[in-house]
Amino acid sequence: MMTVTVSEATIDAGTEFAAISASGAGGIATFVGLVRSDDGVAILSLEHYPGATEAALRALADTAIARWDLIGARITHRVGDMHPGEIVVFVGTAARHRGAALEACAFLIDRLKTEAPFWKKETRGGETSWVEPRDSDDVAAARWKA
Amino acid sequence: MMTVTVSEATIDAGTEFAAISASGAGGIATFVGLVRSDDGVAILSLEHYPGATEAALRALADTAIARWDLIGARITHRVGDMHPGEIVVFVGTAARHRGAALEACAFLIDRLKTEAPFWKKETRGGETSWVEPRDSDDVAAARWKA
Amino acid sequence: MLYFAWVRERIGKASETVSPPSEVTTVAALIDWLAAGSTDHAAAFVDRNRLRAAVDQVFVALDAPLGSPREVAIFPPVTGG
Amino acid sequence: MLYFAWVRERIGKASETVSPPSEVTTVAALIDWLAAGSTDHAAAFVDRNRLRAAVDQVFVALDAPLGSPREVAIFPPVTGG
Repeated sequence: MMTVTVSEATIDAGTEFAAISASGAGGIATFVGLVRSDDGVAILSLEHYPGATEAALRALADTAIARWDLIGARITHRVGDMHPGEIVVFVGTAARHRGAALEACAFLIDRLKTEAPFWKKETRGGETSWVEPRDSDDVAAARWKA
Repeated sequence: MMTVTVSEATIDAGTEFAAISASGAGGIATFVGLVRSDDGVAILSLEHYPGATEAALRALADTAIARWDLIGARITHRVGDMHPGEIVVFVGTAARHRGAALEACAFLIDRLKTEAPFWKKETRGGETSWVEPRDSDDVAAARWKA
Repeated sequence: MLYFAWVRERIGKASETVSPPSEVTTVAALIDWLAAGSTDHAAAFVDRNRLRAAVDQVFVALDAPLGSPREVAIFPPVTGG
Repeated sequence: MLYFAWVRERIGKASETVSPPSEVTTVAALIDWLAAGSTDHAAAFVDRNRLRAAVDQVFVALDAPLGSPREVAIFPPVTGG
Protein backbone atom coordinates (compact mmCIF):
# COMPACT_ATOMS: atom_id res chain seq x y z
CA MET A 1 0.00 0.00 0.00
CA MET A 2 1.54 3.26 -1.12
CA THR A 3 0.31 6.73 -0.30
CA VAL A 4 1.95 9.93 -1.52
CA THR A 5 0.55 13.32 -0.53
CA VAL A 6 1.84 16.83 -1.22
CA SER A 7 -0.26 19.65 0.21
CA GLU A 8 -0.29 22.87 2.23
CA ALA A 9 -2.12 21.17 5.10
CA THR A 10 -0.47 20.82 8.50
CA ILE A 11 1.00 17.33 8.98
CA ASP A 12 -0.06 15.51 12.15
CA ALA A 13 2.42 12.82 13.13
CA GLY A 14 -0.17 10.76 14.99
CA THR A 15 -2.46 10.63 11.97
CA GLU A 16 0.43 9.73 9.68
CA PHE A 17 1.68 7.03 11.99
CA ALA A 18 -1.76 5.50 12.37
CA ALA A 19 -2.07 5.30 8.58
CA ILE A 20 1.22 3.50 7.98
CA SER A 21 0.83 1.19 10.97
CA ALA A 22 -2.59 -0.04 9.83
CA SER A 23 -0.84 -2.43 7.44
CA GLY A 24 -0.49 -5.30 9.92
CA ALA A 25 3.32 -5.21 9.53
CA GLY A 26 5.70 -6.17 12.32
CA GLY A 27 7.93 -3.15 11.95
CA ILE A 28 7.29 0.50 11.16
CA ALA A 29 10.12 2.94 10.57
CA THR A 30 9.47 6.63 10.23
CA PHE A 31 11.43 9.77 9.62
CA VAL A 32 9.97 13.18 10.31
CA GLY A 33 11.69 16.37 9.26
CA LEU A 34 10.67 19.49 11.17
CA VAL A 35 11.35 23.18 10.84
CA ARG A 36 14.16 23.58 13.33
CA SER A 37 13.47 25.91 16.19
CA ASP A 38 17.10 26.50 17.10
CA ASP A 39 18.56 28.39 14.16
CA GLY A 40 16.52 31.57 13.92
CA VAL A 41 14.27 30.66 11.00
CA ALA A 42 10.89 32.35 11.44
CA ILE A 43 9.23 31.03 8.29
CA LEU A 44 10.21 28.18 5.98
CA SER A 45 8.49 28.33 2.59
CA LEU A 46 8.42 25.34 0.30
CA GLU A 47 7.75 25.64 -3.39
CA HIS A 48 7.30 22.57 -5.58
CA TYR A 49 6.59 21.46 -9.14
CA PRO A 50 2.97 20.25 -9.04
CA GLY A 51 2.49 16.94 -10.78
CA ALA A 52 6.20 16.25 -11.23
CA THR A 53 6.68 16.18 -7.45
CA GLU A 54 4.01 13.56 -6.87
CA ALA A 55 5.34 11.49 -9.78
CA ALA A 56 8.89 11.62 -8.38
CA LEU A 57 7.71 10.57 -4.91
CA ARG A 58 5.57 7.74 -6.28
CA ALA A 59 8.54 6.49 -8.32
CA LEU A 60 10.73 6.51 -5.18
CA ALA A 61 8.08 4.68 -3.17
CA ASP A 62 7.65 2.08 -5.94
CA THR A 63 11.41 1.51 -5.97
CA ALA A 64 11.56 1.09 -2.20
CA ILE A 65 8.56 -1.25 -2.08
CA ALA A 66 10.16 -3.52 -4.71
CA ARG A 67 13.70 -3.37 -3.30
CA TRP A 68 12.78 -4.09 0.34
CA ASP A 69 9.53 -6.03 -0.20
CA LEU A 70 7.63 -3.47 1.85
CA ILE A 71 4.05 -3.95 2.99
CA GLY A 72 3.51 -0.22 2.89
CA ALA A 73 5.18 3.11 2.20
CA ARG A 74 3.83 6.57 3.00
CA ILE A 75 5.29 9.94 2.05
CA THR A 76 3.54 13.13 3.15
CA HIS A 77 5.23 16.40 2.24
CA ARG A 78 4.04 19.85 3.13
CA VAL A 79 4.44 22.88 0.85
CA GLY A 80 3.80 26.58 1.45
CA ASP A 81 4.69 28.52 4.61
CA MET A 82 5.69 26.71 7.80
CA HIS A 83 6.85 27.73 11.26
CA PRO A 84 9.44 26.31 13.70
CA GLY A 85 8.42 22.97 15.17
CA GLU A 86 6.02 22.16 12.32
CA ILE A 87 6.47 19.02 10.25
CA VAL A 88 7.88 19.44 6.74
CA VAL A 89 7.92 15.81 5.71
CA PHE A 90 6.82 12.43 7.03
CA VAL A 91 8.23 9.20 5.60
CA GLY A 92 6.92 5.88 6.90
CA THR A 93 7.70 2.33 5.86
CA ALA A 94 6.08 -0.92 6.95
CA ALA A 95 7.72 -4.32 6.60
CA ARG A 96 7.66 -7.76 8.15
CA HIS A 97 11.16 -7.24 9.53
CA ARG A 98 12.80 -4.20 10.99
CA GLY A 99 15.91 -4.10 8.79
CA ALA A 100 13.85 -3.66 5.64
CA ALA A 101 11.68 -0.95 7.20
CA LEU A 102 14.67 1.00 8.56
CA GLU A 103 16.74 0.84 5.38
CA ALA A 104 13.83 1.72 3.12
CA CYS A 105 12.96 4.70 5.31
CA ALA A 106 16.53 6.04 5.09
CA PHE A 107 16.54 5.42 1.33
CA LEU A 108 13.32 7.37 0.81
CA ILE A 109 14.33 10.47 2.75
CA ASP A 110 17.85 10.51 1.26
CA ARG A 111 16.60 10.22 -2.31
CA LEU A 112 13.66 12.56 -1.76
CA LYS A 113 16.16 15.28 -0.79
CA THR A 114 17.95 15.09 -4.14
CA GLU A 115 15.31 13.88 -6.59
CA ALA A 116 11.99 15.48 -5.74
CA PRO A 117 11.40 19.03 -7.03
CA PHE A 118 11.05 21.02 -3.83
CA TRP A 119 12.75 24.33 -3.07
CA LYS A 120 13.12 25.85 0.37
CA LYS A 121 13.14 29.55 1.19
CA GLU A 122 13.99 30.73 4.70
CA THR A 123 12.96 33.95 6.39
CA ARG A 124 15.14 34.90 9.34
CA GLY A 125 15.48 38.34 10.91
CA GLY A 126 13.27 39.79 8.17
CA GLU A 127 15.65 38.56 5.43
CA THR A 128 14.52 35.95 2.94
CA SER A 129 16.89 33.62 1.10
CA TRP A 130 16.69 30.43 -0.93
CA VAL A 131 18.36 27.43 0.69
CA GLU A 132 21.44 26.24 -1.15
CA PRO A 133 21.73 22.52 -1.95
CA ARG A 134 24.10 20.58 0.31
CA ASP A 135 26.82 18.31 -1.02
CA SER A 136 26.13 15.98 1.90
CA ASP A 137 22.67 15.32 0.45
CA ASP A 138 24.21 14.08 -2.80
CA VAL A 139 26.57 11.83 -0.84
CA ALA A 140 23.68 10.44 1.21
CA ALA A 141 21.60 9.76 -1.89
CA ALA A 142 24.48 8.17 -3.80
CA ARG A 143 25.02 5.42 -1.23
CA TRP A 144 21.77 3.79 -2.37
CA LYS A 145 22.97 3.19 -5.94
CA ALA A 146 22.29 -0.50 -6.43
CA MET B 1 17.21 14.26 26.84
CA MET B 2 16.88 10.55 27.43
CA THR B 3 13.78 8.70 28.52
CA VAL B 4 13.60 4.95 29.09
CA THR B 5 10.35 3.29 30.15
CA VAL B 6 9.48 -0.37 30.66
CA SER B 7 5.91 -1.08 31.72
CA GLU B 8 2.76 -3.09 31.11
CA ALA B 9 0.90 -0.01 29.88
CA THR B 10 -0.34 0.18 26.29
CA ILE B 11 2.02 2.23 24.12
CA ASP B 12 0.44 5.05 22.13
CA ALA B 13 2.53 6.04 19.12
CA GLY B 14 1.17 9.58 19.00
CA THR B 15 2.11 10.22 22.62
CA GLU B 16 5.57 8.73 22.12
CA PHE B 17 6.16 10.74 18.98
CA ALA B 18 5.06 13.97 20.62
CA ALA B 19 7.52 13.38 23.46
CA ILE B 20 10.57 12.80 21.25
CA SER B 21 9.70 15.60 18.82
CA ALA B 22 9.43 18.19 21.59
CA SER B 23 13.21 18.52 21.54
CA GLY B 24 13.36 21.18 18.82
CA ALA B 25 15.46 18.89 16.60
CA GLY B 26 15.34 19.01 12.82
CA GLY B 27 15.00 15.27 12.36
CA ILE B 28 13.16 12.57 14.24
CA ALA B 29 13.59 8.90 13.38
CA THR B 30 11.42 6.26 14.97
CA PHE B 31 11.04 2.53 14.88
CA VAL B 32 7.95 0.83 16.20
CA GLY B 33 7.71 -2.93 16.61
CA LEU B 34 4.19 -4.33 16.70
CA VAL B 35 2.69 -7.71 17.39
CA ARG B 36 2.21 -8.98 13.85
CA SER B 37 -1.34 -9.75 12.86
CA ASP B 38 -0.45 -12.01 9.97
CA ASP B 39 1.17 -15.05 11.55
CA GLY B 40 -1.46 -16.47 13.86
CA VAL B 41 -0.15 -15.22 17.19
CA ALA B 42 -3.09 -14.58 19.52
CA ILE B 43 -1.09 -13.37 22.53
CA LEU B 44 2.51 -12.24 22.82
CA SER B 45 3.80 -12.24 26.39
CA LEU B 46 6.96 -10.39 27.32
CA GLU B 47 8.92 -11.17 30.46
CA HIS B 48 11.86 -9.04 31.54
CA TYR B 49 14.46 -8.65 34.26
CA PRO B 50 13.28 -5.64 36.28
CA GLY B 51 16.04 -3.20 37.03
CA ALA B 52 18.57 -4.84 34.72
CA THR B 53 16.35 -4.11 31.71
CA GLU B 54 16.11 -0.41 32.42
CA ALA B 55 19.86 -0.24 33.09
CA ALA B 56 20.63 -1.98 29.77
CA LEU B 57 18.33 0.38 27.85
CA ARG B 58 19.77 3.46 29.53
CA ALA B 59 23.29 2.29 28.69
CA LEU B 60 22.31 1.82 25.05
CA ALA B 61 20.69 5.26 24.91
CA ASP B 62 23.76 6.85 26.50
CA THR B 63 25.98 5.20 23.90
CA ALA B 64 23.79 6.39 21.03
CA ILE B 65 23.53 9.95 22.35
CA ALA B 66 27.33 10.18 22.59
CA ARG B 67 28.09 8.44 19.29
CA TRP B 68 25.63 10.42 17.14
CA ASP B 69 25.46 13.64 19.19
CA LEU B 70 21.71 13.20 19.63
CA ILE B 71 19.44 15.86 21.07
CA GLY B 72 17.15 13.18 22.43
CA ALA B 73 16.57 9.44 22.63
CA ARG B 74 13.43 7.68 23.81
CA ILE B 75 12.89 3.96 24.34
CA THR B 76 9.52 2.69 25.51
CA HIS B 77 9.12 -1.08 25.86
CA ARG B 78 6.01 -2.91 26.87
CA VAL B 79 6.00 -6.09 28.96
CA GLY B 80 3.20 -8.50 29.87
CA ASP B 81 0.48 -9.76 27.52
CA MET B 82 -0.10 -8.09 24.16
CA HIS B 83 -2.39 -8.69 21.18
CA PRO B 84 -1.91 -8.42 17.40
CA GLY B 85 -1.52 -4.84 16.21
CA GLU B 86 -0.39 -3.56 19.61
CA ILE B 87 2.97 -1.85 20.01
CA VAL B 88 5.76 -3.84 21.67
CA VAL B 89 8.51 -1.24 21.46
CA PHE B 90 8.96 2.38 20.43
CA VAL B 91 12.42 3.78 19.71
CA GLY B 92 12.78 7.46 18.84
CA THR B 93 15.85 9.57 18.17
CA ALA B 94 16.14 13.31 17.66
CA ALA B 95 19.08 15.00 15.99
CA ARG B 96 19.98 18.13 14.10
CA HIS B 97 20.51 16.11 10.92
CA ARG B 98 18.65 13.14 9.55
CA GLY B 99 21.61 10.78 9.07
CA ALA B 100 22.41 10.80 12.78
CA ALA B 101 18.78 10.26 13.77
CA LEU B 102 18.27 7.39 11.33
CA GLU B 103 21.50 5.57 12.17
CA ALA B 104 21.06 5.94 15.91
CA CYS B 105 17.50 4.61 15.68
CA ALA B 106 18.66 1.49 13.80
CA PHE B 107 21.50 1.04 16.30
CA LEU B 108 19.15 1.19 19.29
CA ILE B 109 16.64 -1.36 18.02
CA ASP B 110 19.36 -3.73 16.75
CA ARG B 111 21.24 -3.68 20.04
CA LEU B 112 18.11 -3.75 22.18
CA LYS B 113 17.19 -7.05 20.50
CA THR B 114 20.39 -8.74 21.65
CA GLU B 115 21.38 -6.91 24.83
CA ALA B 116 18.27 -6.10 26.83
CA PRO B 117 16.84 -8.90 29.00
CA PHE B 118 13.42 -9.48 27.45
CA TRP B 119 11.92 -12.87 26.61
CA LYS B 120 8.98 -13.43 24.30
CA LYS B 121 6.39 -16.15 24.60
CA GLU B 122 3.83 -16.68 21.84
CA THR B 123 0.37 -18.23 22.13
CA ARG B 124 -1.02 -19.49 18.84
CA GLY B 125 -3.83 -21.99 18.36
CA GLY B 126 -3.90 -22.59 22.12
CA GLU B 127 -0.22 -23.62 22.18
CA THR B 128 2.33 -21.55 24.05
CA SER B 129 6.03 -21.49 23.21
CA TRP B 130 9.06 -19.35 23.98
CA VAL B 131 10.49 -17.52 20.99
CA GLU B 132 13.93 -18.76 19.95
CA PRO B 133 16.68 -16.18 19.42
CA ARG B 134 17.46 -15.41 15.79
CA ASP B 135 20.97 -15.47 14.37
CA SER B 136 19.99 -12.51 12.19
CA ASP B 137 19.59 -10.41 15.34
CA ASP B 138 23.20 -11.10 16.31
CA VAL B 139 24.33 -10.15 12.82
CA ALA B 140 22.33 -6.92 12.92
CA ALA B 141 23.72 -6.00 16.34
CA ALA B 142 27.31 -6.84 15.38
CA ARG B 143 27.44 -4.32 12.55
CA TRP B 144 27.48 -1.49 15.09
CA LYS B 145 30.75 -2.57 16.70
CA ALA B 146 32.80 0.59 16.55
CA MET C 1 7.99 27.13 -19.96
CA LEU C 2 7.78 26.76 -16.19
CA TYR C 3 10.14 28.46 -13.74
CA PHE C 4 10.61 27.70 -10.06
CA ALA C 5 12.25 29.21 -6.98
CA TRP C 6 14.82 31.95 -7.62
CA VAL C 7 14.71 31.30 -11.37
CA ARG C 8 11.02 32.23 -11.24
CA GLU C 9 11.71 35.27 -9.08
CA ARG C 10 14.49 36.63 -11.34
CA ILE C 11 12.48 36.13 -14.52
CA GLY C 12 9.44 37.65 -12.82
CA LYS C 13 6.95 35.02 -13.94
CA ALA C 14 6.11 31.40 -13.17
CA SER C 15 5.24 30.38 -16.73
CA GLU C 16 5.16 31.53 -20.33
CA THR C 17 4.62 30.09 -23.78
CA VAL C 18 7.50 30.40 -26.24
CA SER C 19 8.16 29.35 -29.85
CA PRO C 20 11.89 28.89 -30.33
CA PRO C 21 13.36 28.54 -33.85
CA SER C 22 14.05 25.06 -35.17
CA GLU C 23 17.83 25.25 -34.52
CA VAL C 24 17.10 25.19 -30.76
CA THR C 25 17.42 21.42 -30.26
CA THR C 26 18.68 21.09 -26.66
CA VAL C 27 17.65 22.49 -23.26
CA ALA C 28 20.94 24.41 -23.14
CA ALA C 29 20.23 25.99 -26.52
CA LEU C 30 16.72 26.93 -25.32
CA ILE C 31 18.26 28.62 -22.27
CA ASP C 32 20.71 30.52 -24.53
CA TRP C 33 17.88 31.63 -26.78
CA LEU C 34 15.72 32.82 -23.86
CA ALA C 35 18.69 34.65 -22.26
CA ALA C 36 19.47 36.43 -25.58
CA GLY C 37 15.94 37.81 -25.74
CA SER C 38 15.49 39.26 -22.23
CA THR C 39 17.73 40.75 -19.54
CA ASP C 40 15.56 39.14 -16.83
CA HIS C 41 16.05 35.70 -18.36
CA ALA C 42 19.77 36.42 -18.82
CA ALA C 43 20.02 37.31 -15.10
CA ALA C 44 18.20 34.15 -14.07
CA PHE C 45 20.35 31.96 -16.30
CA VAL C 46 23.75 33.57 -15.61
CA ASP C 47 25.20 30.52 -13.84
CA ARG C 48 24.38 27.44 -15.89
CA ASN C 49 25.92 25.16 -13.25
CA ARG C 50 23.11 26.12 -10.90
CA LEU C 51 20.32 25.28 -13.34
CA ARG C 52 18.39 22.05 -13.66
CA ALA C 53 15.66 21.14 -16.15
CA ALA C 54 12.75 18.84 -16.82
CA VAL C 55 11.19 18.16 -20.20
CA ASP C 56 7.56 17.07 -20.00
CA GLN C 57 8.16 16.46 -16.27
CA VAL C 58 11.15 14.16 -16.84
CA PHE C 59 14.39 15.41 -15.28
CA VAL C 60 17.11 15.79 -17.92
CA ALA C 61 20.66 17.07 -18.33
CA LEU C 62 20.95 20.49 -19.96
CA ASP C 63 22.53 18.99 -23.08
CA ALA C 64 19.61 16.60 -23.52
CA PRO C 65 17.78 16.77 -26.86
CA LEU C 66 14.64 18.86 -26.65
CA GLY C 67 12.31 17.09 -29.07
CA SER C 68 8.90 18.78 -29.33
CA PRO C 69 7.90 19.12 -25.70
CA ARG C 70 4.63 20.43 -24.30
CA GLU C 71 6.33 21.61 -21.09
CA VAL C 72 9.91 22.58 -20.22
CA ALA C 73 10.80 23.57 -16.66
CA ILE C 74 13.97 25.42 -15.56
CA PHE C 75 14.84 25.60 -11.87
CA PRO C 76 17.64 25.53 -9.29
CA PRO C 77 18.98 22.29 -7.73
CA VAL C 78 16.30 20.89 -5.43
CA THR C 79 16.43 21.47 -1.67
CA GLY C 80 13.40 19.62 -0.35
CA GLY C 81 12.64 17.36 2.57
CA MET D 1 19.09 -16.58 42.42
CA LEU D 2 16.71 -15.24 39.79
CA TYR D 3 15.33 -17.31 36.90
CA PHE D 4 13.57 -16.05 33.80
CA ALA D 5 11.50 -17.40 30.88
CA TRP D 6 11.68 -21.18 30.34
CA VAL D 7 14.45 -21.53 32.93
CA ARG D 8 11.99 -20.15 35.49
CA GLU D 9 9.20 -22.41 34.23
CA ARG D 10 11.30 -25.59 34.35
CA ILE D 11 12.68 -24.86 37.82
CA GLY D 12 9.20 -23.92 38.98
CA LYS D 13 10.17 -20.75 40.78
CA ALA D 14 11.28 -17.22 39.90
CA SER D 15 13.75 -16.80 42.74
CA GLU D 16 15.43 -18.55 45.63
CA THR D 17 18.21 -17.97 48.10
CA VAL D 18 21.12 -20.45 48.04
CA SER D 19 24.39 -20.90 49.91
CA PRO D 20 26.84 -22.75 47.66
CA PRO D 21 30.09 -24.16 49.12
CA SER D 22 33.27 -22.15 48.76
CA GLU D 23 34.62 -24.26 45.87
CA VAL D 24 31.82 -22.86 43.65
CA THR D 25 33.79 -19.95 42.13
CA THR D 26 32.22 -19.50 38.67
CA VAL D 27 28.71 -19.18 37.27
CA ALA D 28 29.17 -22.52 35.50
CA ALA D 29 30.14 -24.20 38.77
CA LEU D 30 27.10 -22.67 40.45
CA ILE D 31 24.89 -24.13 37.68
CA ASP D 32 26.52 -27.56 38.14
CA TRP D 33 25.96 -27.39 41.89
CA LEU D 34 22.28 -26.39 41.51
CA ALA D 35 21.69 -29.12 38.91
CA ALA D 36 23.25 -31.76 41.16
CA GLY D 37 20.83 -30.91 43.96
CA SER D 38 17.48 -30.93 42.09
CA THR D 39 15.98 -32.70 39.07
CA ASP D 40 14.05 -29.53 38.18
CA HIS D 41 17.24 -27.48 38.11
CA ALA D 42 18.98 -30.25 36.15
CA ALA D 43 16.17 -30.19 33.56
CA ALA D 44 16.35 -26.41 33.25
CA PHE D 45 20.14 -26.44 32.88
CA VAL D 46 20.48 -29.46 30.55
CA ASP D 47 21.74 -27.44 27.57
CA ARG D 48 24.43 -25.05 28.82
CA ASN D 49 24.76 -23.47 25.36
CA ARG D 50 21.27 -22.05 25.78
CA LEU D 51 21.93 -20.42 29.14
CA ARG D 52 23.00 -16.87 29.84
CA ALA D 53 23.77 -15.23 33.17
CA ALA D 54 24.06 -11.94 35.01
CA VAL D 55 25.91 -11.37 38.28
CA ASP D 56 24.57 -8.42 40.25
CA GLN D 57 22.76 -7.36 37.06
CA VAL D 58 25.93 -7.35 34.93
CA PHE D 59 25.81 -9.77 32.00
CA VAL D 60 28.70 -12.25 32.17
CA ALA D 61 30.01 -15.37 30.45
CA LEU D 62 29.30 -18.65 32.25
CA ASP D 63 32.99 -19.12 33.07
CA ALA D 64 33.18 -15.71 34.72
CA PRO D 65 34.36 -15.65 38.34
CA LEU D 66 31.46 -15.47 40.77
CA GLY D 67 32.88 -13.39 43.60
CA SER D 68 30.39 -12.87 46.45
CA PRO D 69 27.32 -11.66 44.60
CA ARG D 70 24.04 -10.47 46.07
CA GLU D 71 22.10 -11.58 42.97
CA VAL D 72 22.79 -14.13 40.22
CA ALA D 73 20.33 -14.54 37.34
CA ILE D 74 20.15 -17.49 34.94
CA PHE D 75 18.04 -17.21 31.79
CA PRO D 76 17.79 -18.09 28.06
CA PRO D 77 19.24 -15.91 25.29
CA VAL D 78 17.18 -12.72 25.08
CA THR D 79 14.43 -12.32 22.46
CA GLY D 80 13.08 -8.84 23.08
CA GLY D 81 12.03 -5.90 20.96
